[in-house]
Amino acid sequence: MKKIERKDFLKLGGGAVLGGLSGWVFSGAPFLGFQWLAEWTQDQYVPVKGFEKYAQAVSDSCPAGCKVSVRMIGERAVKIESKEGVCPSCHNALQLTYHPERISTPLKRKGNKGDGKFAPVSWDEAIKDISAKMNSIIAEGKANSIAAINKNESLNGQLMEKFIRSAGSNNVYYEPSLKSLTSSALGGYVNYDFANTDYILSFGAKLVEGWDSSADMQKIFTGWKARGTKIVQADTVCTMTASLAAEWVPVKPGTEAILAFGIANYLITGKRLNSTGEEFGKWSQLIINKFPLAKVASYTGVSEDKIKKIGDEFSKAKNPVAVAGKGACGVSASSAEIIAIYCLNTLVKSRAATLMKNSAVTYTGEFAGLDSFIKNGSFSMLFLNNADPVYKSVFGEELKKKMEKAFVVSINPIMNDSANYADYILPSLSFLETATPENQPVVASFKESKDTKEVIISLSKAIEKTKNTFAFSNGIDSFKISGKESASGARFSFNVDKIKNELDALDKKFASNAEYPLFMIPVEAPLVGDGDGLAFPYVLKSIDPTVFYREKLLVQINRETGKKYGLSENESIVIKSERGKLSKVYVHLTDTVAPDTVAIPLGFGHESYTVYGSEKGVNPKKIMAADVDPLTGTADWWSTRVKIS
Amino acid sequence: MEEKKIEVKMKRRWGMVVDLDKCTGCGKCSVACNQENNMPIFEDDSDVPKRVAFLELMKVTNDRDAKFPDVKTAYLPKMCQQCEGNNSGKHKAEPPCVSVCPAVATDVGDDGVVSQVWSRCIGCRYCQTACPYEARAFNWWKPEYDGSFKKSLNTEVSVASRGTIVKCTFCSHIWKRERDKAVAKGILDINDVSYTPACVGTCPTGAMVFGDLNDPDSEVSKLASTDRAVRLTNVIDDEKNPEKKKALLNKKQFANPKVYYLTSQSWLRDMMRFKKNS
Amino acid sequence: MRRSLLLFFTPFIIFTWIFFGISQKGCDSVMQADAAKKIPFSHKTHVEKYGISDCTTCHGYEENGRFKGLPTIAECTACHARDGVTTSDDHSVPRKKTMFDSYKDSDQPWGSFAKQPDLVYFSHNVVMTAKYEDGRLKARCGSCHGDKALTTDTKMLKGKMLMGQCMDCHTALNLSNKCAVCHD
Amino acid sequence: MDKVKKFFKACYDGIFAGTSKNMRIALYVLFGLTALFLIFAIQILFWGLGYTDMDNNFTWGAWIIGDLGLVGLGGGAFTTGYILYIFRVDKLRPIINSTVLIGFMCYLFTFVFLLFDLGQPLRCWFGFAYPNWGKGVYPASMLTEVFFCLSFYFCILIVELIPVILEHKVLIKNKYVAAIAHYMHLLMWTMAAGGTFLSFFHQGSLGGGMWGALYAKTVWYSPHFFYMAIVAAMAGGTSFMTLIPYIASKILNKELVPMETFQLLARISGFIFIFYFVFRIFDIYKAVAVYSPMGGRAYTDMWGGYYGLWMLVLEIILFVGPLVLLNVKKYRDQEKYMVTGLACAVGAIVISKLSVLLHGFAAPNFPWKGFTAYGPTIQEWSITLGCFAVMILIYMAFVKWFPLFPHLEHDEHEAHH
Repeated sequence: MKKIERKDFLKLGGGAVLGGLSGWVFSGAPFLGFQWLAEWTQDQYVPVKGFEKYAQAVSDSCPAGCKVSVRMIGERAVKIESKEGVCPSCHNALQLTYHPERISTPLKRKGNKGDGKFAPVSWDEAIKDISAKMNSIIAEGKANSIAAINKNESLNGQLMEKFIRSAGSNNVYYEPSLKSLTSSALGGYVNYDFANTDYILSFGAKLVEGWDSSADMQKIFTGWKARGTKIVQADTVCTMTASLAAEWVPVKPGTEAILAFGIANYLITGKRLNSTGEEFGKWSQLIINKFPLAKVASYTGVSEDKIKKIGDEFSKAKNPVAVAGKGACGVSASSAEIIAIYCLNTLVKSRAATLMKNSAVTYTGEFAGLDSFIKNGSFSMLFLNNADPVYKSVFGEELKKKMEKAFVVSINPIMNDSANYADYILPSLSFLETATPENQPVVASFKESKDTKEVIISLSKAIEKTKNTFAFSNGIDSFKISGKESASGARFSFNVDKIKNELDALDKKFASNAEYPLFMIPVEAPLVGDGDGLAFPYVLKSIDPTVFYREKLLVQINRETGKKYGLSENESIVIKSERGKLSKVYVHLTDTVAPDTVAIPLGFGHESYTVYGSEKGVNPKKIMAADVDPLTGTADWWSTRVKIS
Repeated sequence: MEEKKIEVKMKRRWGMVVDLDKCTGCGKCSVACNQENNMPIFEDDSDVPKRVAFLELMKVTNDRDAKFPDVKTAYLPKMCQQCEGNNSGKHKAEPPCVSVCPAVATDVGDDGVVSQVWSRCIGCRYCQTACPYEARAFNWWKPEYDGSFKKSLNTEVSVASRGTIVKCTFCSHIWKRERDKAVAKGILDINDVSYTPACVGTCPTGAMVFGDLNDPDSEVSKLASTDRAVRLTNVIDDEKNPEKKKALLNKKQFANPKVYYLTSQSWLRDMMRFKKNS
Repeated sequence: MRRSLLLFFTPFIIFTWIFFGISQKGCDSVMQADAAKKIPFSHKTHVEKYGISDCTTCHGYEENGRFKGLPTIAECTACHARDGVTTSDDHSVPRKKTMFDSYKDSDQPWGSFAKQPDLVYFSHNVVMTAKYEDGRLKARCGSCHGDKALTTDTKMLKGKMLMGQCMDCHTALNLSNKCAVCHD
Repeated sequence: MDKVKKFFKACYDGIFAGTSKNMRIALYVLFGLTALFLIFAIQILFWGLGYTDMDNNFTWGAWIIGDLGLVGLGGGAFTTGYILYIFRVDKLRPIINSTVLIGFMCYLFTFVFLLFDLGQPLRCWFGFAYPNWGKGVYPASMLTEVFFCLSFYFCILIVELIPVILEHKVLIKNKYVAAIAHYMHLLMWTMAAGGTFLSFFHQGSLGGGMWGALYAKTVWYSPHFFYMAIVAAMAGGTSFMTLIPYIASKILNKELVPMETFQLLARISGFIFIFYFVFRIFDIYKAVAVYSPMGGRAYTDMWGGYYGLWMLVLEIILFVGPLVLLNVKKYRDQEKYMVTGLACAVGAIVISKLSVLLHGFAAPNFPWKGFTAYGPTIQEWSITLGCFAVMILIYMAFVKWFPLFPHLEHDEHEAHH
């Protein structure tokens, strides 16, 4: 046996180290370790598993009442599927239901209005406080100073209307929509029989981009494609509807009404057609004198021959219809325009347009519409039923000031610009959480939030005067009193005396103006609409880079115009109108927009519409024209004279 | 005992047709895709080039070629075009992205769908470089789902980790789901299973059609062989002379996607090529 | 020279073996090859003594074809009724087990071996119904899970479920080995 | 504590003692960049690539440009080694150590850049574990080839570098070390041969094949790109290998390498540049006349945008340097012309790599989209420049402490006698 030397220890140690290393390597541990490290450093979320089932739901918060099938994994809803077609807000219902910023309990204002500071309170306390305030107002005999603003004419809105009216107030308003505007202007909203028309003359109505009931319109559009219905679209921007239409009549910004005057003019003088509407004689006189074809051609940029050609085609078609209400989700409120276009239908005796009414919905209150109420009305108490007039009305700033002095209750599932000025915020549900006569709720109600219907009913029960308004205490039973649609029966009137000034104003508006040489008109991005979609991240994911890119809101300007003003792509500009200025908007030069037009996307620039919707872009409503239309009671903000710098 | 032979070899070749004449650009396909495939949710997704989304709703206008008012607009839903390439001389048919992957994280399924396995992906982005349709998305940031948004996640699509590539797979997990259902019903033939991807299932105008391109009677094959069909930037389709076409295909691979766009509008056909034709 | 080799290789082999073992153990725990069992359950007695030879009795399928995996207490108490007899001479009568009392019906007090990662879509249904042309099944439960019927403990018999294992079978059975067959 | 202080003091003195003011400033800047590199490296590795300006369209940026440049220019190592060891051009012996060191660093930092470019650096070994082999021995993915050839060649460079370290005046006193160094020197030709063999593949694949193989991207597609990149590496690399020691000798104000060695390598570079130029012209012709029309695009269309055609023009102008100044003996013999020629040669290669990348990514993939631009963020700049700073520091350290220039040692040796 040799003595063990230092060298031998080295050998032993070397063997041990190398052996350990090779054992470690061959066990696969280092590779697994890397894998594990890769996974551990990522800390990935694994969705909770569960068994799959499908549940059915019917929307009670949109006027169309969308029917959807919901794919469930355990108790979680993971996908909204529908063969029927759904409206964008129902399609986003999952993102609303699981929105991380859902309001979980009733909230009471803590700081000043607009600070966004709220403290959670119990339902009992909230209802007690609100009803005490309302009772005292009614007791003082000021019931009419209680007002309500509804988002739409869904069942929730109808219940609110019934509640407020029975409290003795006449001040119930709806956010302006195609139905409310046409209803105020014509005496009933128009029901278009699109399935049987062969010629559609649309005055800027973005028929396939969210106009009216978007889910239905998509279906109707496929029908048109199949039948070869001719669509003629008068529009300023090359929108999808204009592009899909058989013919696009490019008009100068905001002059769709003028074009309708011109066509009416031609039909009356050239074709000897008559309308049955009241005051037709007076109206036709006015139109013929004020808007001769040559003037119409110069205002609209459509040649006289073209106007005549459209008039000929329109009157010769088997079942033509003229469609008013330019815009998609946000609709132009000019009653002169709505009347002029409806006039065309009456001139050719169109069978495809009938006036309708809803038995449970009255669109006019003490004032003709929401904007005139905000501008001229006063209120000591205001209910907001999922509505966001601070954001959507051009009088948002004025409304804020009035809300600061009044007691405001807002019922909505997530925060919005208006709720930020409320004294109480009552959390409501998404339609997946509410029960309907046909279906159980798909998912359980979020924390303490409650169905709007039940909130309104329990409020009404707490108030002396309205104790007996509703004979039931359950949300489901309220479906019984849901309004029915029927022909309005009202005789169509031109209301010439009321809109005479508007006609003059139109005349003036499109005459050249050196100070504000450009027109600003709105465009709407898919899914964003006029702003409701922006709180939902998957909507943000779908926005085209030519609309909103790297936190910049882009306005579309014609290349020629851009050259004239020396603008380059992505350049920052300031848009000024008589009402104010918008900065932080950027230029996108494209030929899809008429010259001398600034096409600005609607729906951006919320102040407090969750982290996803807030502080993105600017809200053009702030500087848009604010001349309130006498019939619709809504500001005609569609086209605004602006200048850029 | 004679038992019916059960087919286990996939005979399908999934393809899609998007009728742009019918597409109104409503964006439902995009939302449905995002929801189905657990797309990450960020506070601000307006940094479009870094956005992780499988389906991009692209706004196409012809103001490259035309002036107002001769312009047109269309929305073009662009997902992975599931290219198949072509046998060109010595090269076997392969999509541009598959052969370049250094870690075999992506391959072409038997049904022709290009898959992507994020757990194998090392994040080198070579496939993104190779893709002519910008169809692959890289998780530049860690995918996040704020708070209760986690509750709306689909269990069938795993949440990828940061620094990996993800892509549209024609919702092939739905095929697996449908296969499960079919097997539970006793239908064992793999070729009896058909499915609808999320985007197609939600299209309200029926502009998107999905089906088997190998089956000459399917709606997709019929639509894809009409004159209206055009494939995005795939120039080989423009070569009408069969001799020349064959020679070209022998010389070089072309992407040859399995997504066809239908349009009767010549401007849109023009805009799908880099050179103005007319 | 021989001495040198001996000096080097003895520790080399020993340490290779030790480290291989330790690392392997570590890998197993990382891959969750062990699973804790809160309720004792013997596959052996259930299968041999009581003749429950159909695995799907407890490990069944959903309507849509998804595998249920581990049974819930509800499935145990379906036989071992909560209000049943505690003792009986008749072997065919399942007795009441007091250990179920502290559990709800929806509990699953067993950990799962061989849990597939999130990005694997594994369908038991498809694999278990695959047949050869002569009608024999291509796979049985034991093909992957080992012969569970004879085990009483929590140990896995066939080791970890690595992707290679799946791929080997697919290759042997001439099935497709494309990524998207299992991954999404 | 005191010991730590002392250690740092010793380090500081070891580095800064006896340096001029300019050198000290330069060192401060280099160390500063290194520190920035470390800081931002942590950010990128821990929180991901979101902090870069790369995106789904501009998938690669500064680092891959660094990669291409480094590998292309580092290609001078195998060329020089091959000429020295296989052709036995012994005049190149004085420069070979420096060449090997530069090659080694170029490849080392190529790996560093590649690692940063990976979204999942912890999975970098997947490239070896799950390689994408096609039929036979030829890999389907150019990146697989890059992974393997690059790492094998890197090993060869390490072997080639070992003698330089072993010949350190302290180490070489050990007889075993001396013997190893000696025999390694004798066998170095095998390494040179193997290195050249491997270099052909990865130079071709990383520098050109990776881009040329992308058949759906008309901007890049050209099957011969692979071969052109090899010629480019040989042409530009030799110039780079000449330029660096030249600059070092100017800074140190010593003749590190005899002038005739410089001139010889410059001549080689100029000679290869003729081939490269012809190849490049052929490449442009093919792109304009064949590949662009095949992909349905016009070559001139693809060269618009923010980077423009001027890059191509600049490259052609830079070509004049090596073609004229390095090939005509009259100019080559004058130091200033030779250096200008070398700089132009390096510039031409760098610009060609830049234009390949910036253009390829900037060109729109859809006809309705415009060109995109890329502006590296602070993180990208820091890591890129930091790597270059570390390279310079390593080179300086070798110049100072190791026998990088045997010629110099020889001279000093003689001077002692």
